[in-house]
Amino acid sequence: MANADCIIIQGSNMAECHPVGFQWVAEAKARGARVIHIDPRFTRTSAIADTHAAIRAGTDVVLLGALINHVLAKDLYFHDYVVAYTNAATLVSEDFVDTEDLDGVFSGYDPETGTYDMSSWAYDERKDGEGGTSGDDVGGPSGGHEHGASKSARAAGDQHGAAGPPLEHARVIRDETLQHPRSVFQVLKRHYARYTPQMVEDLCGIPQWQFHQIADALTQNSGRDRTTCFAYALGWTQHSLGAQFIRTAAILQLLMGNMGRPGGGIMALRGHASIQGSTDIPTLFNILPGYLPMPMVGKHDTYEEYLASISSPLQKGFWTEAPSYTASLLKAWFGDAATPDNNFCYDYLPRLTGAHGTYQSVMAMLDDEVEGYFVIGQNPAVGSAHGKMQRLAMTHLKWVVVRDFQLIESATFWKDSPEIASGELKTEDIDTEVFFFPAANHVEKSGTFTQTQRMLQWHHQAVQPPGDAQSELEFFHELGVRIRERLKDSTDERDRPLLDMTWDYPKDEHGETDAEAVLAEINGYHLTGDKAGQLLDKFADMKPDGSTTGGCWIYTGVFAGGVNKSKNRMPGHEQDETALDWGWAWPMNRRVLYNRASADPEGRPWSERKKYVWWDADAKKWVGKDVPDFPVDRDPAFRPDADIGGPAAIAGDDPFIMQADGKGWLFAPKGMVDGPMPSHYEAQESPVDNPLYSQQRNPGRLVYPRKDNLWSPSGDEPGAGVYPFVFTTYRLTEHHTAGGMSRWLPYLSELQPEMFCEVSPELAEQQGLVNGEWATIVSARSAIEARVLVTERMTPLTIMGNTVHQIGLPYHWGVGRDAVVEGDGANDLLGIALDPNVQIQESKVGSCDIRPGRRPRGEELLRLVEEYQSRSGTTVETGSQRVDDVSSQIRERRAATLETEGDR
Amino acid sequence: MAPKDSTFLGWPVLRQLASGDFLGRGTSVTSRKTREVEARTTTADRVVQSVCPYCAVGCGQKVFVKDDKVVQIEGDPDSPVSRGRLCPKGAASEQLVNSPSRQTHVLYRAPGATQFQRIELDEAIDMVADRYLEARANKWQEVDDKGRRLRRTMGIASLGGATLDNEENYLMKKLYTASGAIQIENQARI
Amino acid sequence: MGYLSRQLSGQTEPATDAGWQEAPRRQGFFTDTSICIGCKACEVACKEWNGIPLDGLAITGNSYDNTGDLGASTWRHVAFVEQSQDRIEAARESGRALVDLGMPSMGAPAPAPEPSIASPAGYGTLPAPIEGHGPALTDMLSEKANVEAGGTGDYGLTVDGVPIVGPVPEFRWLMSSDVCKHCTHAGCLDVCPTGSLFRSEFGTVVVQDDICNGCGYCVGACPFGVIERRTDSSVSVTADSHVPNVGVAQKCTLCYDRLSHDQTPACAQTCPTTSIKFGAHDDMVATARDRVTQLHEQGFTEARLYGANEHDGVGGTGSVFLLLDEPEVYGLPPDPVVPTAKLPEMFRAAGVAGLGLLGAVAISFVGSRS
Amino acid sequence: MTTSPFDSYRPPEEGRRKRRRDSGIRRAGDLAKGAQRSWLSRDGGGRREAPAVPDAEFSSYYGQAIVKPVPWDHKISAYLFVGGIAGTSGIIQAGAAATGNAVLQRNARLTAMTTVALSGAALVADLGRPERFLNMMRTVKLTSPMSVGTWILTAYAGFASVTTGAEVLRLLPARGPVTALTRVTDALGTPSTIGQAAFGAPLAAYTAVLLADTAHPVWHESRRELPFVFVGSAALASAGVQMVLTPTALAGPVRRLALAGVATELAAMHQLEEHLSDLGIDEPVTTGQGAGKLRLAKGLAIAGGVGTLLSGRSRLVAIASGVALATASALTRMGIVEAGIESAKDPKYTVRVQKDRLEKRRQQGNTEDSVVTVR
Repeated sequence: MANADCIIIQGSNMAECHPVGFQWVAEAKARGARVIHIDPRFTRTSAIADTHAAIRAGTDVVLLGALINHVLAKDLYFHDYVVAYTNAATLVSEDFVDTEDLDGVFSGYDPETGTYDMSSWAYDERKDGEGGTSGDDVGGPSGGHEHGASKSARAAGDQHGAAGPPLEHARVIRDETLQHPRSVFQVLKRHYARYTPQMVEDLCGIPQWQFHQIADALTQNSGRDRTTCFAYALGWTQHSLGAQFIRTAAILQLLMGNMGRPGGGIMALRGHASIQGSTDIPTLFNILPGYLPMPMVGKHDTYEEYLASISSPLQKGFWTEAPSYTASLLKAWFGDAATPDNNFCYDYLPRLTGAHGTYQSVMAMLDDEVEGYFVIGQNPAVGSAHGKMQRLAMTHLKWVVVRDFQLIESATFWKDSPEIASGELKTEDIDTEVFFFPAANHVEKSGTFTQTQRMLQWHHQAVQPPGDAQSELEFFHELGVRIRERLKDSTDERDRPLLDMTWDYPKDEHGETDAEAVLAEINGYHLTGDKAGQLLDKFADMKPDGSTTGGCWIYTGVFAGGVNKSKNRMPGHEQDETALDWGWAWPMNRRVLYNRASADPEGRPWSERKKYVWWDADAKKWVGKDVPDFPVDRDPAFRPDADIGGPAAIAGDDPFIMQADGKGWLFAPKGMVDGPMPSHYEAQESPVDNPLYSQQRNPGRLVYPRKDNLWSPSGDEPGAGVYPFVFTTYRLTEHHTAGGMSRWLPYLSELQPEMFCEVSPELAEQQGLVNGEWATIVSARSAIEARVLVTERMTPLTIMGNTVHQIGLPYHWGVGRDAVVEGDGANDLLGIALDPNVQIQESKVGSCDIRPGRRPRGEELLRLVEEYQSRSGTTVETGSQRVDDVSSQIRERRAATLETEGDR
Repeated sequence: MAPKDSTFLGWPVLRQLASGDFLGRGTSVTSRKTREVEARTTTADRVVQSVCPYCAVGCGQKVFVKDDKVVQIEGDPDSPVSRGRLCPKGAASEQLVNSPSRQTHVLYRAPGATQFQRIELDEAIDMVADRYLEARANKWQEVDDKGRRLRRTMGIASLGGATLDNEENYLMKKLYTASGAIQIENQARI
Repeated sequence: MGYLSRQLSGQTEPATDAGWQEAPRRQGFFTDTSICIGCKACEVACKEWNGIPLDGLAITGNSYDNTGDLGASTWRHVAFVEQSQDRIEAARESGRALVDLGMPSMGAPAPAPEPSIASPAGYGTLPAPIEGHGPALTDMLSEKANVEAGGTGDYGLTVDGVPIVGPVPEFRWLMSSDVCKHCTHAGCLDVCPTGSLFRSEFGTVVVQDDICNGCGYCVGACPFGVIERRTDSSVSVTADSHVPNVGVAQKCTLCYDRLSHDQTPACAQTCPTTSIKFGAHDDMVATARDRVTQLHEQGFTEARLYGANEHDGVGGTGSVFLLLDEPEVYGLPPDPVVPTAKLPEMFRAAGVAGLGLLGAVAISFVGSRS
Repeated sequence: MTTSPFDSYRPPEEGRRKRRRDSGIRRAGDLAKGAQRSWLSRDGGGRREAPAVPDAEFSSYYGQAIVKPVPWDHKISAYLFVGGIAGTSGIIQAGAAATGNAVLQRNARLTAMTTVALSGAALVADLGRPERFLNMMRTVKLTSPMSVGTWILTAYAGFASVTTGAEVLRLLPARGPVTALTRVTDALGTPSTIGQAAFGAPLAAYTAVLLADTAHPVWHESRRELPFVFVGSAALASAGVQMVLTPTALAGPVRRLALAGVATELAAMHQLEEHLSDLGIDEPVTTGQGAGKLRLAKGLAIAGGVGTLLSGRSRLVAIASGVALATASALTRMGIVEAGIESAKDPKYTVRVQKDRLEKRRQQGNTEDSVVTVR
């Protein structure tokens, strides 16, 4: 990042949420980089940036789309890079029809299910092969990876999650002149033609001169010897089309040639110490370690179907080795019981029937379908969208286990939640058993965190945990031991997985489970041959025949040579800026993914300034500052036989080695369940009518129409005026997420002691709000109170001629009695509408009203919310219809695209 | 070295006259405590390299331990990620570790109860194990309506993991999956 | 009196004045507010290292500043100032006026240094040349001429003929981490009757909490309102609910304990953007001058240094600041003078008055012999 | 206004969002007004509520004080008051001794001892750590009026105890140890009497320096006048006390002293107000709480003075005048203390004084000593 010539921070408040990471921005700036911050609010990041553009929350696709249009129309893209390294030249199937022609939906949309049949998005093929398998199911494998993959991985358009969508083979048709009307390049050009600076001014509220300022900064700082870097965070992901926000940036960065190059890429700034690790080795429903999919009933019923769905043997890249990764994982889990004959106990794996994300689970709890709930280092009562639904759901459980340092709100909901105060709940009537286990913290246990750039760092245990406090490692291992103990005589087949599971780990001198042994299992071993018992050096050593183990193939190599490389601690000042000897990054310690793209097709650096990885013709190998993310001896001139697949099929100029065609995807033929190219839709709740299409909201989004999850009217729908303002939620430097690790600490609490809302002087004037006094914010779900902070950092925007006021709400506070500071939770205002790709809720934008004074107490609070609902005529249907009305002929055209699928 | 403060010769007034510090600003007025000043960072028994537990930047931390108690946590200058710097949260890590309000006992709240009660860790894990198996059995699904194999339980859900070690997430996913529990989520989706 | 007055004002080496033979180089801070991101890590790191109690849990409504000001339980304080364009223009103008006044240039003004990693550029800094690429100052000037002559922007620095760099921003958010100034002539130190406050070998001013009897005189003698006597209203952050040093004057020690063991002060060590720099005082002053020169070269005339002049009312401060507006905007005095500088004058006046009293009494008794 | 080549580099005005708000919208200054609200006062904060500051005159940081007021209350006023009486009584007793006015001598000495004891007590009581009061003796700091004052007080108390001892012994039947002790006091008598007088003057005067040597605008800026106000006040107070205690026949000298004191204080006080109003920071002494006490003090001083002048030989009037004068002195001390603290709490006094003198120096072309530099 320090190598960037221009840094565009959008959908992130980096200086506030990642202050220490921001030092690299400061350093780039010192070297002369332009720093541009695009955010609804003027934040501490804006204060240091050269430019701040106030954007209406949720309109990022318009701005980025306009930038795409700008560089395409004015030929400002990096031509050589685009032609060689992206799928710009690839032709798209004749069946594909764009949103521009179907008024807001792509071809293959099924209004009944609200999902797409993606086969019409496929590449055109030389020989007639059948279209790919149908797209990922809702929340399919792409889910975990979407939010999990960081930076270049995602930036490279690698959206296919668990290797997600295979292409049957790489026999695509390319037109290197980019002139063919069905070439991705032309398709893209047409798609974004209507995304103009004027549109940006009208929809985002960013004046045209400022748009040009941003566009010029981007284009002047991209190309052979300059690179621009994007940084984003939850400001992009927490939308009903969040994944598409990131895709848009990825397309733009590919066009500008900023992928796989130093100072380029798209940097995902993530909020938890090991959030990257917890998606690589997922505590997520839809994937297994290494982004292998969880088996889906009907799609993955057999081992063969499962493997086939991940990759086809003829496609390019390392995903074709999925059988080895899967076999090694199953061997690691089920040990001797896993044999080639029983498909390594593949049938031991439970099957998905759809999305089983946290919000689906919560709704299942409300229907009493869930009995027990583990809450581990998380505080859903405060930190999750629709806090009320979260808390009510817990009262439906038989038991809940909370593991944390302090008595967080999720552990005390039964005695001091807002619902107790409002009389909706009575402590005596709540039958949930609550177990609170004190947790050990990072200095009381050893293990690895994976930080946001995929680097594993070992943290050493400094002291023993106090009292009953335990690490999760210890707790879950012990729980497993006792469960197995209870089942040891069971003859029930369903208990076999638990009994066959490898669960014997060495203990350290304090009698606690040895984390290093677990990491070794994750790395994997050779089981047979002369190397039997040795740790694997690289995932390429994995075999599909069960002769190797490995709990997470992308982590294989962390123990290369039997040494725990996550413990590497060579001081930064003793090595170059790539710092390969500090920690270990997956895959294979590569710091910049797809870094083959930092050299031109012939393997020469694009420029001396941006030298990173290049082809050493004499040594016949790739060399440079980083570990080449490419077959190290693959000659740039190499062209594979179209009939082979896998790593061998990677051409010398196919930098994006995890992509089925080795190219960066400007157009995603697979993987994005709500469209191959991002289109702008308004947020679930928005004061604005979508002028681009009659389709107001993302047709692929997930909505859950229920009485306890209402949506206020949008745009010019009647009653929209009752909730006239836009609110957006965010973090502050001084606190951490739901506050479990900050609101209990006096030194942090005193810095931001009270829940507040940020409003512009104009809005304050209009609503009679006074700085420092109280205000009540009302949404269709709930009402909260907050101190008023009147500040010019909030700017009213002129959108399509109307003034739109935005209100900023930090979400760190919760109602309880144990913390040093408490306050109403902003997340209580939110409803549940999810991005279809990644199941992430829309929490960055909603509609509300704001009024002076404190909120009513007790039942009066409920009255207030109901009064607003009835006044706005909000019903369960409001905002929940998938598609908006269109002319009959459009409807027919849409249907036609679906039927063609049917015929095939 | 100046004489002991307690002695007559240690009387700063005399030291003022004796030393060049006639106005009593520096050398002549220091107390013994001042002259023998120590720093927690130098008296620590050991220093352990760690990683900040808050956000995902992964800043290096040095943990200073004395008598098996953490006495100081500060940035690790060796880290190429953070170069010894920490944000307010990272800088408050010591308070996170030694917080007076931190819970160190297992607490149990019975159905309908208005208070937590303390129970033994061992007993608590047993209770959870029993309930785990019961919930697993109660909501077990062997096949779906089309008779296709599911072999899963909907009785158990889990939330959290992004604040945990990779090794911990690995064991959790392994145990849950082997048990047939699928409703597993963490902050990555919040 | 001559000896005294020499000790009370003007340029001097404070550690030597305090009797330290072969003292190490004077240590100090340079706080570059132009790159402060207001994260308050310095406040926390300071409190954590020094075990300072809590001082209040109420929101102030003053932007993001819920700390208030420096005091017994706040040794680092980050100020937040929100300004709109007219105020920024005023600041830029007042800064330019200073230049016209021919402010002391402390020898030849340093040449604009190439921005270095050591001092990250910050607020409003213009792109600097990168190996011949990118807009340099001269580029922009020729660009301007070029554009005015109806030409096009060779450096692509213009939108519709209007250069896109260096305008007065419409709005800005100033952040500044304030701290004890560790004055060359320290009022608090000189008025302390117990010798609790002392001048360390590093030239810093430190309270010895085992000596201070809480007379409170130093509080009034500080021209910057830094030092304060801790009241029992401070709230403990420890399990034993003990509040240390109640009734004792407290302030930044510039981490005397850490310095004594060659360690960086907690605040400077933690500062994410190196807005707080620590080192030998004269190095700090030099860095500060380079930085202000750099900003001026780039047209940001609102930049100015505070405390870098050893001829000022306190003989220069050990903590030097780069500000982007008048000092009082940040809550700093515009012309601080250490009260003790006037001590000879005061003693003289008191002496005359005392003699007058003697005389008056004497006279009243004249001729009243009974 | 062009301040640099770059300021002409601006995006086109049209279409720019104006962050600059039309009047009536709150800015920093108004925020400060907001800061006056009661919710501001921090629980456990020990913080002062910041007064609002008009944005027009100068900007401030949310109206917060720049300098901190000394954490002193009227124990210090009392100290100044009794200290002054002690000091002057120490001189009076010498005068009385020299003129053989035994009654006045005894009264003065007893007064001196009592008041010096009280002043010591007041001083200790005002400490944050009274148990550490002995640390005052740790050093001799010529730069610290309080340290100097402590040593003066100590020396004074030493002499006073001898002279007072002598008076006490005189009241006791002369036998046994009394005779022995009397021999000692007689031997030390003369030097002690002179010593007490010698240290009496500085004891009465130094407290002015104690206040002036602070960053409190009102105190510091009146550093030249304050000593005279204080010695005047001390003189009239101690004289007043003796007018109460001593038969009018023997009180001639103190009546004269009282008049001299009144004259000095009124004159000096007038000077002080003049000077402060020149600096534009006289509000604390002309309006407000402290000022009220000062006005009352002035009135009582005049009344006491007139009473002394016209009918000082009437015992009743003498007592009344004496009480009036003493009260006047007490009020003066309280008024000065309050005014000084008030001037510290409001940044406008600090900033006004400093900006004015800065501006003056700049007009004289003197910029060498500015705290703000641009290179």
